[in-house]
Amino acid sequence: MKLRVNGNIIETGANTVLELLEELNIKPERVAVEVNMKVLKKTEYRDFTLSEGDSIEIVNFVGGGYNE
Amino acid sequence: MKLRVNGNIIETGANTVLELLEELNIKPERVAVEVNMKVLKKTEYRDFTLSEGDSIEIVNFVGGGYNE
Amino acid sequence: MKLRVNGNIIETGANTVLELLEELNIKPERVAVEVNMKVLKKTEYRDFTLSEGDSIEIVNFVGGGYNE
Amino acid sequence: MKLRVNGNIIETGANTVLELLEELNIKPERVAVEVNMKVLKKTEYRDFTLSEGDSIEIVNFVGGGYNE
Amino acid sequence: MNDRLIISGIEFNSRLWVGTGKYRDFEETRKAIEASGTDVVTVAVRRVNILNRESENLLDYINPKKYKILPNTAGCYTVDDALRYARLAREAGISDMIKLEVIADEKTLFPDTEGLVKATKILVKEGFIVFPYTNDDPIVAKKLEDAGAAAVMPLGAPIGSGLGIRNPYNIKIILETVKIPVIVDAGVGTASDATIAMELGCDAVLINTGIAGARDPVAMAEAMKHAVIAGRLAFKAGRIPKKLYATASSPIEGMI
Amino acid sequence: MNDRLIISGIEFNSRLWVGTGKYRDFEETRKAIEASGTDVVTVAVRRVNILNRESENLLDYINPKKYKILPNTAGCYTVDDALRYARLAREAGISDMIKLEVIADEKTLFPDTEGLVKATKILVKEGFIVFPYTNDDPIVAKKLEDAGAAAVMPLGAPIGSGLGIRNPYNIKIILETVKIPVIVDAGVGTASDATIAMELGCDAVLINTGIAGARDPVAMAEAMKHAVIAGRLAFKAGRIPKKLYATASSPIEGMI
Amino acid sequence: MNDRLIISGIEFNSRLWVGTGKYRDFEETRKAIEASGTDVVTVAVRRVNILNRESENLLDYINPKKYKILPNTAGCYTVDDALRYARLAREAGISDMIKLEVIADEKTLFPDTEGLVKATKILVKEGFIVFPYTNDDPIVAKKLEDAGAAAVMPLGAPIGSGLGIRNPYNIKIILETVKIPVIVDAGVGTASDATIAMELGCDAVLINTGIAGARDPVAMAEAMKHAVIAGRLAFKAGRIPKKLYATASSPIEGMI
Amino acid sequence: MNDRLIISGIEFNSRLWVGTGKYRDFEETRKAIEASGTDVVTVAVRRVNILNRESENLLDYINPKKYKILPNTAGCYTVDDALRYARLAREAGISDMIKLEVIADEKTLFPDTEGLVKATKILVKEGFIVFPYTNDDPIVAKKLEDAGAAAVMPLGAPIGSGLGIRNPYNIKIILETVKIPVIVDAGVGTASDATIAMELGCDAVLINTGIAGARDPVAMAEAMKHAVIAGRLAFKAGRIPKKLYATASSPIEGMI
Repeated sequence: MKLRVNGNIIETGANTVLELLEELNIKPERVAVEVNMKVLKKTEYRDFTLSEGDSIEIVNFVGGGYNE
Repeated sequence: MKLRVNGNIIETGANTVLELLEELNIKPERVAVEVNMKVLKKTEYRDFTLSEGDSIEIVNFVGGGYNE
Repeated sequence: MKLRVNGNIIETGANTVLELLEELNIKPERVAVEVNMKVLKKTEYRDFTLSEGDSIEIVNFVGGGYNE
Repeated sequence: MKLRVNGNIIETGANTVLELLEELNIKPERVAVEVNMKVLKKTEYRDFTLSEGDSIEIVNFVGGGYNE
Repeated sequence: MNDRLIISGIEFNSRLWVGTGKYRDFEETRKAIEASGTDVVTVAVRRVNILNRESENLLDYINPKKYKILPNTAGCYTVDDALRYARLAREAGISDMIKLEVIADEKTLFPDTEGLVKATKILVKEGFIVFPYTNDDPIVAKKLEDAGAAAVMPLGAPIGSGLGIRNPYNIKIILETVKIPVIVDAGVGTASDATIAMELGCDAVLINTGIAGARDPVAMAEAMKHAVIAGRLAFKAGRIPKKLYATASSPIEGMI
Repeated sequence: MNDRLIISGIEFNSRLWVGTGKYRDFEETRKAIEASGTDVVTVAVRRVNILNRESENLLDYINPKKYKILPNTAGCYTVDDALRYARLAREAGISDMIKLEVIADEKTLFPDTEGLVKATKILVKEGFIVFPYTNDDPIVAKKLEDAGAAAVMPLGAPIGSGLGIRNPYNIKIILETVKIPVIVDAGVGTASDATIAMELGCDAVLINTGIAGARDPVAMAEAMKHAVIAGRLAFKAGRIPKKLYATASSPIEGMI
Repeated sequence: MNDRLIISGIEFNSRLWVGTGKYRDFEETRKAIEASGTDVVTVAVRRVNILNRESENLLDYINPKKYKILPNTAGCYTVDDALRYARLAREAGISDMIKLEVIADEKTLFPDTEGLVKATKILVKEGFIVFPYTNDDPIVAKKLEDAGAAAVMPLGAPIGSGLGIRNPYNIKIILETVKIPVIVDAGVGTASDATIAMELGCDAVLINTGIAGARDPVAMAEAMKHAVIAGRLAFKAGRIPKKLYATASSPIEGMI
Repeated sequence: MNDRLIISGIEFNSRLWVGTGKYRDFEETRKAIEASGTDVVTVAVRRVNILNRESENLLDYINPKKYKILPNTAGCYTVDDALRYARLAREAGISDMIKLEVIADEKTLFPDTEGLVKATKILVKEGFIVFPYTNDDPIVAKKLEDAGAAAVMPLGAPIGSGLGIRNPYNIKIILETVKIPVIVDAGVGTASDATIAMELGCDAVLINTGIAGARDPVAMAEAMKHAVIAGRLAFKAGRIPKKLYATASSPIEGMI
């Protein structure tokens, strides 16, 4: 299935957000996930199923403030 | 006829704004008139007829700015 | 013998500066002594003999700076 | 006769300060003259006779202040 | 050098604009305004006293043929009030110019910039030439320009405070940010404050309390006239750089 | 209001005094001085160029009948040099006035105040009217007054620095301390600096680099003329008190 | 003296808050934060790099158990963007605290105060503890308080400018106007700037560029730690009045 | 970082030096000095009260083994008086250090710099380690260095005025001019003043009234301790340049 993740089109076998994070080797605790502009609660990762063409944003904290 | 002019209830024989101004001995050029919250053009003074209980504001320029 | 000490005329039996300090119950370590406008070294206290009418200043450190 | 004028050695036929100024084409009114470190009054120019080797300074006003 | 100030096609002879509040009487007002050399006078809009018609009127002293009368919406704390007074002012007067004030707080008399932008948009659509009294935030200045304001009138300091230009840096950024004229309004307490405002590059200065509240208002009005001319000339003349001392190789930064 | 400045019986029409250094040419000097409206011009004393007599002279441009010529002892680093130049200046000129400079350091051009007091005493005895260029130390100002100086000329900031009045507090204390006129000399970089000096209560301001070094010296000279008038008028008019905001009950202290 | 800062029931050990931007590397970030003695660290929210998972993460260096992580909405130019980033930040983190930034202009990074108030209202309704980065307008500060902000974070000067508290008067008025804590954000360039902010009575100071951009960020972080403590203690100790000189009878006004 | 201050071979642990005047009592003096973290305490020399020997002595509270006692010649208005008190101080104490004051005027307590240089020369010849209290004139500072002073102690502002560093430019020039340590003496009114003095690059700060006159002297003493550390660290850390805003290409000049 094809997904847009952080602006990149990727091919994945993951069916849920949690599986996607595991496939991408990302620890769920430290990130936030948005699917099609909707921010998910961490508790939703396990059950939230992905569909062909979903647009997903995975963000975390980085050093910075203002516009750097 | 009774009118509210600048917050005062007055008894007047004037039928139009222009007559009212004359009765009050006010030069039309230097004032602005509001009848029931509607600002009149100077050209309307002659024909704008007043009715019992109308609320009229007659203002002019004074020294001042801000809140003095 | 009469001496002027710090502006006061006093009658004393002391013959030397050291005796005077003892008589006045002043610890030599913490003061400086001037006899007739001449500042003495601590080592001179024992042998410096006083004469009738000598003018003596005994000073010590106090809190202060500038003109307080 | 040789004179030092403003740092330059010059050969002159002038016998007095006034003659020197005329020879140098300098208006007396606008300058001050010092001969061997002595400042002259304008009234002295006519009679003050110069001698071989005299050191003379002739100054006037220029634009400036401070050290320019 | 012809250095006239032109705003929305109107030509102004003076870069010093003056208010008419807080004077002892009309005669002092007249003398001070005359001494200031201004041709722009701000006035407030208030009810005619219909009970006592004897009282003289300001315009008996300030000839509208000689001075441009700039009505303000002083004392208006809401957008609606400001709009109402602006419309009345236009009918009472002869021009479309309005000094727009939407006051947020009666203690400091700071503007409500959000309401100010709203009111500006509306009045511009109605054909007014709007001079909004604003804070020194360059972002608000830009919004007012986009809303169609004829000029921006940032405060140098709180009205009547006499603190001068508290934040010249913001005024400088406003001058970089907007293309419309910048007129410092409020805060000028003495002549040098006005000079500094003009040296920053401002187009004009509006002063009321600084003149009317002085011990000798007429003398201070004349002082302000010269102060504004001095600041404008200095701005155009191009000042020498600041150095720690003349022989220092490089200009200094703002050390303190 | 008649507000003439009178020093040692000499009456001055202008409270702005100007220097003649650093101009591009004599013509620019002439124009700037004219634009400044001054009647006091400072000049230096230098050797006549006897090898090339063609060169024009400053006084061909600055008419001594129109301007009071105030010679200075610029470039003198010792008391003896200062005395020598002062005496030459008197013979070259027509008056007993001398702007006395005893420079201590060529980097900052700060005065040697100890030497300055010495030289002042001597020249006063010789009948000079002495205008000493000094630092902003009120104690030195008092010593110069006691030495017989006609006025004191404290620096606002280092010569040519353009930093303005760096320490208005000291200038204020000098004004409290001496009875003779106080003329700020050096440091004025732009019009508002001159206005501030006058608002403090100074009697006059002397400017050279601030005008001559400007991009447009003639325009800056005119700016300075207005700046000094503005400051003087504001000082006499009595400014409004500074407050955090108009309705604040009490004037504020110098918060920052 | 127990002088803890408590906001919305959260207790803070330090009145110095620090940002994490502009450091050379994570190790320098860690050392500087440690030297600052802070317990509040601001962070930005950005996309995970899914192509290269090797890269280390800031939180490997800043232990969330040791420091309160305050996410910001840096780089958001609209209300919607700010809301989106705030919601993501809450899910990525563990707290409801958000440093709200709605930037109006990328040149000056000044806030869009109108959008800021809007976003604050919405986020407060959603249960966020909102720390809005605002200008120094007391009116806006009041609106933010009314909108439910936990504190206001006025700028001392433009972000990264290092100009310090440009307008202490406005900060003082903000302190008079709102009951919620006032935390100066942006503008602090050196230690004395932070001390001055605290002496005014501010509750805390947030610094990023002033530390990260210093030649020696770790030393400057330690300097800021002492500066904030010094300013807070001085504020509570009650300074002596300013006088022209000690024996002057009355305190002076803000002469310049 | 080892950043000890060493003057004439004497090592000082603290860059904050404190006076002992104006405290309510000895106990408050002791507590404040302890809170300040200083190891240098200035004291005056006065007559012993021979009529009432009960009265306690300052040194019962300030242990000379723990603190370096720096006697001053406070209250001396002539060179002779200053020499007399300096010589008495040396005999009363245990060191050759003397804080030399030659006061010119009891209203402002400004120094008589001419007398100060004279007295310094004489005392240096007699083996004293001289710390002269001077004005902020770089020329005088240089003369004191040439006279053999161990350090120079320029005033930031008049004694007890609390005006801070009125002329940081002069202090900066003094730092450029002399090689001996520069210790700001007098004028510090609150913590930020001390921080600014140290940020300029001064080697230490001496404070008396600023601490003793505070509402809570002990808290202010602690504030000053942190303030001096903060300023010193900031000076060594190298602050960011000042810009009108972060993205501005070039640092700004001292705009106002």
